[in-house]
Amino acid sequence: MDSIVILFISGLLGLFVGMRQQTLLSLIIALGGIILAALAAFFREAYHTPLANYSNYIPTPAYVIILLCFVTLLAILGGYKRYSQDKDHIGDYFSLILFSLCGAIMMVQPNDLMLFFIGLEILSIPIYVLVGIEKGSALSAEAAVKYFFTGSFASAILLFGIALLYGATGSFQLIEIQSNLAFGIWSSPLAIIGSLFILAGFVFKIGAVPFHFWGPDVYQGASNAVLMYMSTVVKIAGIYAIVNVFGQVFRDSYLFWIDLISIIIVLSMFYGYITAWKQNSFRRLIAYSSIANAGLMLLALANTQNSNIFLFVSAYSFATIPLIIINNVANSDDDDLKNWEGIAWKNPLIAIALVVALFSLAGIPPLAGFFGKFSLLWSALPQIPYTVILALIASLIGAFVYLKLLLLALKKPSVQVKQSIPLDQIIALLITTMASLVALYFI
Amino acid sequence: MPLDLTLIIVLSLPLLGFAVNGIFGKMLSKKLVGSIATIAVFTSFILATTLFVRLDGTQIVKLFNIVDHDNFKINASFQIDALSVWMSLIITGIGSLIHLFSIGYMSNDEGYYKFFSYLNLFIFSMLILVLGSNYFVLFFGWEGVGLCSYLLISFHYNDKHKGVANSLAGRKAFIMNRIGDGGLLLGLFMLLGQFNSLEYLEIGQSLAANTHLGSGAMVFIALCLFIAATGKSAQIPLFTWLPDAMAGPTPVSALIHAATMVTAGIYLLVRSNFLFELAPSIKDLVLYIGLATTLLSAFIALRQNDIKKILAYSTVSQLGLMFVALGFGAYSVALFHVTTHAFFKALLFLGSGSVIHGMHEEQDIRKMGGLAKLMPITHFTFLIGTMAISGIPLFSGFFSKDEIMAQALHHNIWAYSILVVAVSLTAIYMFRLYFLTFHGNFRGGENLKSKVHESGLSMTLPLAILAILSVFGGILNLPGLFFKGSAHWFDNYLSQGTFGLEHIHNVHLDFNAAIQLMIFASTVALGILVWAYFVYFKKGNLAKSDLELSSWEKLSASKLYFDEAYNYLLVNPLIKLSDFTGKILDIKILRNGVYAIADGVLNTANLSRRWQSGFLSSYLFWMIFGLILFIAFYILKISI
Amino acid sequence: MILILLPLIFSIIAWIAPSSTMRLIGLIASACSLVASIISVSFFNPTEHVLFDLGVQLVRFSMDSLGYIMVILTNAVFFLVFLSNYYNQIIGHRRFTALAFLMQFGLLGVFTVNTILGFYLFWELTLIPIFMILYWFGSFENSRVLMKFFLYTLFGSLAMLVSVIGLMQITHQQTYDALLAADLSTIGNAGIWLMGGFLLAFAVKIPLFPFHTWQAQTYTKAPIAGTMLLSAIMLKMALFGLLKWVLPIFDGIATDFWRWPIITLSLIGIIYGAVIAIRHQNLKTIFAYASLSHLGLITAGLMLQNSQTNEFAVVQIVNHSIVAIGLFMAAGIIEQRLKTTNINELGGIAKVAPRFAFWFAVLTFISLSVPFTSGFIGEFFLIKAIFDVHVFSGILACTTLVLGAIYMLRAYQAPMFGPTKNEKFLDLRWSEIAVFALLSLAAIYFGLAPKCITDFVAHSLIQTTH
Amino acid sequence: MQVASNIGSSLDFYLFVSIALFAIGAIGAMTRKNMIVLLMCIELMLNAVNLMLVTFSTFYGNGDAQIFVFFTMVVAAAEATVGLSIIIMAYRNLKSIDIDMYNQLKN
Repeated sequence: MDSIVILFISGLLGLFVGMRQQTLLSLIIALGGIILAALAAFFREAYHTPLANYSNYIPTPAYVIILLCFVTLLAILGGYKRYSQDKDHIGDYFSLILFSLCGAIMMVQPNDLMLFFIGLEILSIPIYVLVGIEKGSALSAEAAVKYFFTGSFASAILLFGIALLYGATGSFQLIEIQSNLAFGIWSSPLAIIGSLFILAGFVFKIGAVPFHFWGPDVYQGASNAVLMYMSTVVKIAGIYAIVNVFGQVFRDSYLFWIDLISIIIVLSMFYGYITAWKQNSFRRLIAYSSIANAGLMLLALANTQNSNIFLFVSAYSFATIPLIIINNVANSDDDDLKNWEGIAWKNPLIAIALVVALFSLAGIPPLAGFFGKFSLLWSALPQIPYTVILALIASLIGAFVYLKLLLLALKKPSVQVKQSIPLDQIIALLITTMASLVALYFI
Repeated sequence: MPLDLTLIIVLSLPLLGFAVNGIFGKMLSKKLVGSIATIAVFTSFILATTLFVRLDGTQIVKLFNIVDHDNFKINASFQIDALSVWMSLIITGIGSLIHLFSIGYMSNDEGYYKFFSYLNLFIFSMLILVLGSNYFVLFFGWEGVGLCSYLLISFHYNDKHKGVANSLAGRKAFIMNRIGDGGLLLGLFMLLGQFNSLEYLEIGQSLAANTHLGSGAMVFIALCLFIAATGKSAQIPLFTWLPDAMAGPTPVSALIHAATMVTAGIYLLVRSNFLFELAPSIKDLVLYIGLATTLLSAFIALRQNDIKKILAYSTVSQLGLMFVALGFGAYSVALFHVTTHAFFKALLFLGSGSVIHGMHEEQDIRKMGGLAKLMPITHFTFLIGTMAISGIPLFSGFFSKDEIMAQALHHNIWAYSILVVAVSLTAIYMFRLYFLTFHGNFRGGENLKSKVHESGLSMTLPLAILAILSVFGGILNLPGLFFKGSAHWFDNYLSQGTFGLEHIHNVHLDFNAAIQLMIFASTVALGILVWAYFVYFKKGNLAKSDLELSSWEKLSASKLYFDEAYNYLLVNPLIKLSDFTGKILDIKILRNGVYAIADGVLNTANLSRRWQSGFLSSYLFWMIFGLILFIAFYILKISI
Repeated sequence: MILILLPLIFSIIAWIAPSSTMRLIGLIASACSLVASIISVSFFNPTEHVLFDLGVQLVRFSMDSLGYIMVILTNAVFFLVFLSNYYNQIIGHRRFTALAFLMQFGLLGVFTVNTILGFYLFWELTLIPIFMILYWFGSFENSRVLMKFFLYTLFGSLAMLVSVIGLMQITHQQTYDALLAADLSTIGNAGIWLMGGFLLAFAVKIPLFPFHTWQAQTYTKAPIAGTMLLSAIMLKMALFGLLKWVLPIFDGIATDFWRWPIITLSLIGIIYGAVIAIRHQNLKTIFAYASLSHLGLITAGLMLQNSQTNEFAVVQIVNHSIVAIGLFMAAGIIEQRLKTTNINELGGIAKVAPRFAFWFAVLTFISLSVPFTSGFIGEFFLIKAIFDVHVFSGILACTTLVLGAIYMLRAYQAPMFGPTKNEKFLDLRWSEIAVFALLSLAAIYFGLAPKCITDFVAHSLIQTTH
Repeated sequence: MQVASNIGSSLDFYLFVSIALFAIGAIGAMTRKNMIVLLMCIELMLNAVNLMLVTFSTFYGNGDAQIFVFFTMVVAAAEATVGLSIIIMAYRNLKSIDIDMYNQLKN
């Protein structure tokens, strides 16, 4: 709880400081707030979800919160250059991000469907605004519109599912729902359809097929800075919500929905990776790859006793953020893969970060991405072997995509122009690269 | 000096010569290089003679262990017995003579030191071949000599005109030998499987212990060994490399392709006589192959015009003769002919070498003639060689051939008649060669005639020695009807000292038969001599140009179209196969197949991106659609 | 232990050191690790095997005699690669040196790791550096070939990954010895599938017949150093995995199921590679197909699972590394001097560069596995082993003698002999002569005294064949 | 109150109404092109859910669903404000609130 409070307060502070157009100060406030929140989460065992004792492997939300804070911190660092450009709204950026982080934190420590829903909204609504914050650009506006309508549509669906579930079990408390379902009413149409609607809502949040449509458009429309935040934190929050609700509350109906999940996994991975192949906008490419990764994340549901998603989401975030930062270096204004040609030669740090990030996404050991994937496959293989094998084939196609990007970036340009990176981005790149490299020691 | 040490020195001297000449040869003067090589070989010849003198029974000298397998051990060990010592005498003796000859012959060649180091290497591996006490060591020498022969045949690889041809000839020789080697390998595998050993003695003894050992396996082994022999000793079907091998320098032809290497096949068969005794069917095969080879190659030799090619085909024919003897199980006889053949064929080749040297690299006998006056010593020695090979009485060749004829007459009259034909053909083409080369008038043009000269001492001395040898070589194995006491000395020597041969007793014809046989043979030979004298000398009948050849002459001149047949049957199909696999199967099917799959998968992207239409309403529609799918899935699930 | 970390340290050094000193660093560092490994092996008693780890649970190491052979081979290969390319551009680049050492680290890991997952990790770890080297220094006009190489390999590795996970979950073991002890006979056909996963990865890497299409193109386009690394040591990972891990662990139903399919593929590969090499125009491609042919023989021999045969397979592995380095180095010398390896455009080099001609000839005959060279011993006993179990296959394998002679002599004579087409051809430098001489000495030594390998590895091979 | 007494009998009726409302809202969201109308449709869906929640809460006779309803209203209000502001901004850019005008981003 108190990390939420800390974030909220620092957000408000940020707003006031932002009015004075003090960019650095508001940055410091935001970072300080996040760090404090993380520390609070670390030192207070209060964040102990009642569901945790059902499974031995969900890291207690404290770790997830710390991860969320850490990722947000990186995102802010990476985006600071862009934010500091319009001094008028510097405060708004940070406070919006912090507020939505509050929502994310509410989502990952599920207790009550009501809080769940509210957390979801608190997470989403600021992002609607952030996406549309580029006042001048039509694309940003369009992205905002699409995101807003699809998002509120999805939350309506989720809400409907919650209502049905309430109708079936007569409670919003997850534990009660779980115990009621355990009595066998899990097979009642209300419960099932309710769970399916809830699933739909969450699948929308992580953007897997068939609720992925907002992804590419919104990613492309949003600015790099915002993308860094929304492509990581939203996914983490969403997947944790799914793992908690489905892995725990609905685990009695596992045999029922696992087939559906497998279908979603296979569809999203193949669709995402194959479609990513023919993109010429980097942010769209990242969007499609994130669709595929959403599919991978869903593998965590395969084994309700041992769903270790933590490694994967962190690896995914630590690989995605540097890519977007590099994109920020490559295209200051527009967003085109052509500008990626030979980007690696502009700066050694970029080269290293790029190679590490892409191979990590492709899941090549000994990088973090591999271990994330490995832990997922490890738990999923005995349960749904065929899905896993299909997923591996799809990830081979994914390797195609990332390799294409890598070769594009490594192509030796005719004229080498050195390009310097601002300090904040350097820090972010270094941290993420290190994180991807030393993952070996955290398993 | 202890026996094994002697042996080691015998072996290591040529190797040493090879090393010295190979490394420092560039800096040393030509004379020095040549003498180093020659002395090395000659010394080992001396030591070999000491071995020969002190020879008693069979002795094994084990150097070190190569492979220590569960079932068997393979040692680098050597065997000193009558056979191996005799062979090493031939090799080192003839070898040193030819080295001496080469000093003069190669005197104006820039690859001088290379040549001599190769020669020494050859001597070394040949000694390994004959002295080894098991098939493994034999195989080392076997491939070693093949390697050296490749190096020496393609020695003039960067010759202006014939460079490519020379290297191709070398390649052909190596590949054809490789086919034989493959056979030998298979035989070795089968031997190992059967006996868990490759030692001659062990195999022989275990065979002697129980003769009922799987005869099928014996047949297989014998067949494989025989294939190897055909490869090395240029028998049908693997003989076409030997005529091409004449691309090498003439001393090489004399040493490798007449005296020593090509007889390795005969050595192998003699060495593994106990195996062939158990596989009579293969012995018959040997006989037939030998007959066919000796007849056909003699026929081909009739109308060749390259002095060395004629000698090459005669070598093939003589080797066929030896295989006939082997086919009759007359091993010592075959080896006797190996010996005499080594004498006179080396003589002939060196003679031709001296001719070519004098003629400034001219090899076509149609351009020669009347050389008798220009190079008398060469002429005289060459005449002796010719007489020896064509079996003029009391020359060495007479006796050795006569032995084989005797075997044939005793076993199989048809074989005998074929041999008669072959032998007379031999006489014919040899005398044709002799007369066309040395008599009549010079046909090479005046300016060449002025340059023709007799060769130096270093070349004529070996000729003289070899001439003496090929005159008196017959003494080694006189037939019974002359001096009773020392008769069949070589037979006894060999069959006492060589494992397996003591059981095999060569038939010796009774007095009358032998007399008739000899008289018949000598009349034939002399008759041909007279005939040839009239045809080629008196009438001055010249070799026609290729155009006005009659049909059988064409057949002979074009080598019975063996090369063409091989190209048509083996080479072209292989090339076609290679092109097919390389261009069609590998690239078109396998490689592009992979590409096609990848493209097929990735190009669906064009389809899948259309789904993202950009219209919000369609997105909402698809979301609802997804929901409906979920519910449909549920209904499906409960309905099942 | 320190032996394995050395290359990693060197790699880091190479990243920070000034690029003017790169050549020396590469040479000296690789020499260091070679010397270190030789010293440590002299203190090593082949019967024992040493365990140690780097603090990571999933990755523990162990040194047995087989591992030692491969480690020394690896270090020797890297030293020779650095030595042979000493005068080439590529060595001057910091990127190459650093990546090469990284790859060496990965290889050493593969050969010494004691946990199945660790095996997979290092296996993949080698992929990134070689990929980078090929991309940066190769002449890949279109990146397609390169991507094919990468994805082919990745395809195999993913299959292996599934098998690794499956294996670990079925046996609940991960260390080598535990896996050996584990009894897989109970799981029946699952074992066949698991082994299939491994075999797929190996078949791509070795490569076996239908999976070889990445090889020729990659070798032809790659920088010569990269080709050396690929063919001299990287393919050996697969053979090593087959010999050390897969065959012993899956001994039983699975191996019986896969033995003849794999042997058949290998035999096809032997003939197929040789037949293609007979007519191909490009020197490097010919050698690529030649190594396809050679490795087929080793694979077939390994699949027989006979401890004696395995010893000679190890001899042959060493020999193939020697041959691969030598031949590709020769091809590289020609390419670097004349900018082409198409044998139609070459000719008469022997006249202008006699030293090169001599050493190239020596290497050619070594690769023809004439007696007195290690190749002969290896081939002799491998073919014999095949012959013993199946006569016809043995005869088929024997055909390589002839076919090999045909294409190798062609590949040697076409550029070397005949009319001289390229007048100016710089003869060998000291470093190149040194490499050739070392290779030839090694080949002849192992050809006369193969015991020093076979007896050494025997101890660790005994436990691999029950 | 009397309603509560006989509500259980006609639970299905209320459910049907709310589901119908939800469906109408969804279909409207799919078909209509005007953003404002879209917004209203989504509000309609939310209200449908509210109705259902209230129904169930009376059915179960416990109040927390009705608390939830209030939260939902708040959220709906928040969404409405954000949505309207987004629509305004979009209108500034394209001078249109026809949803089909907004398809620059596709494929």
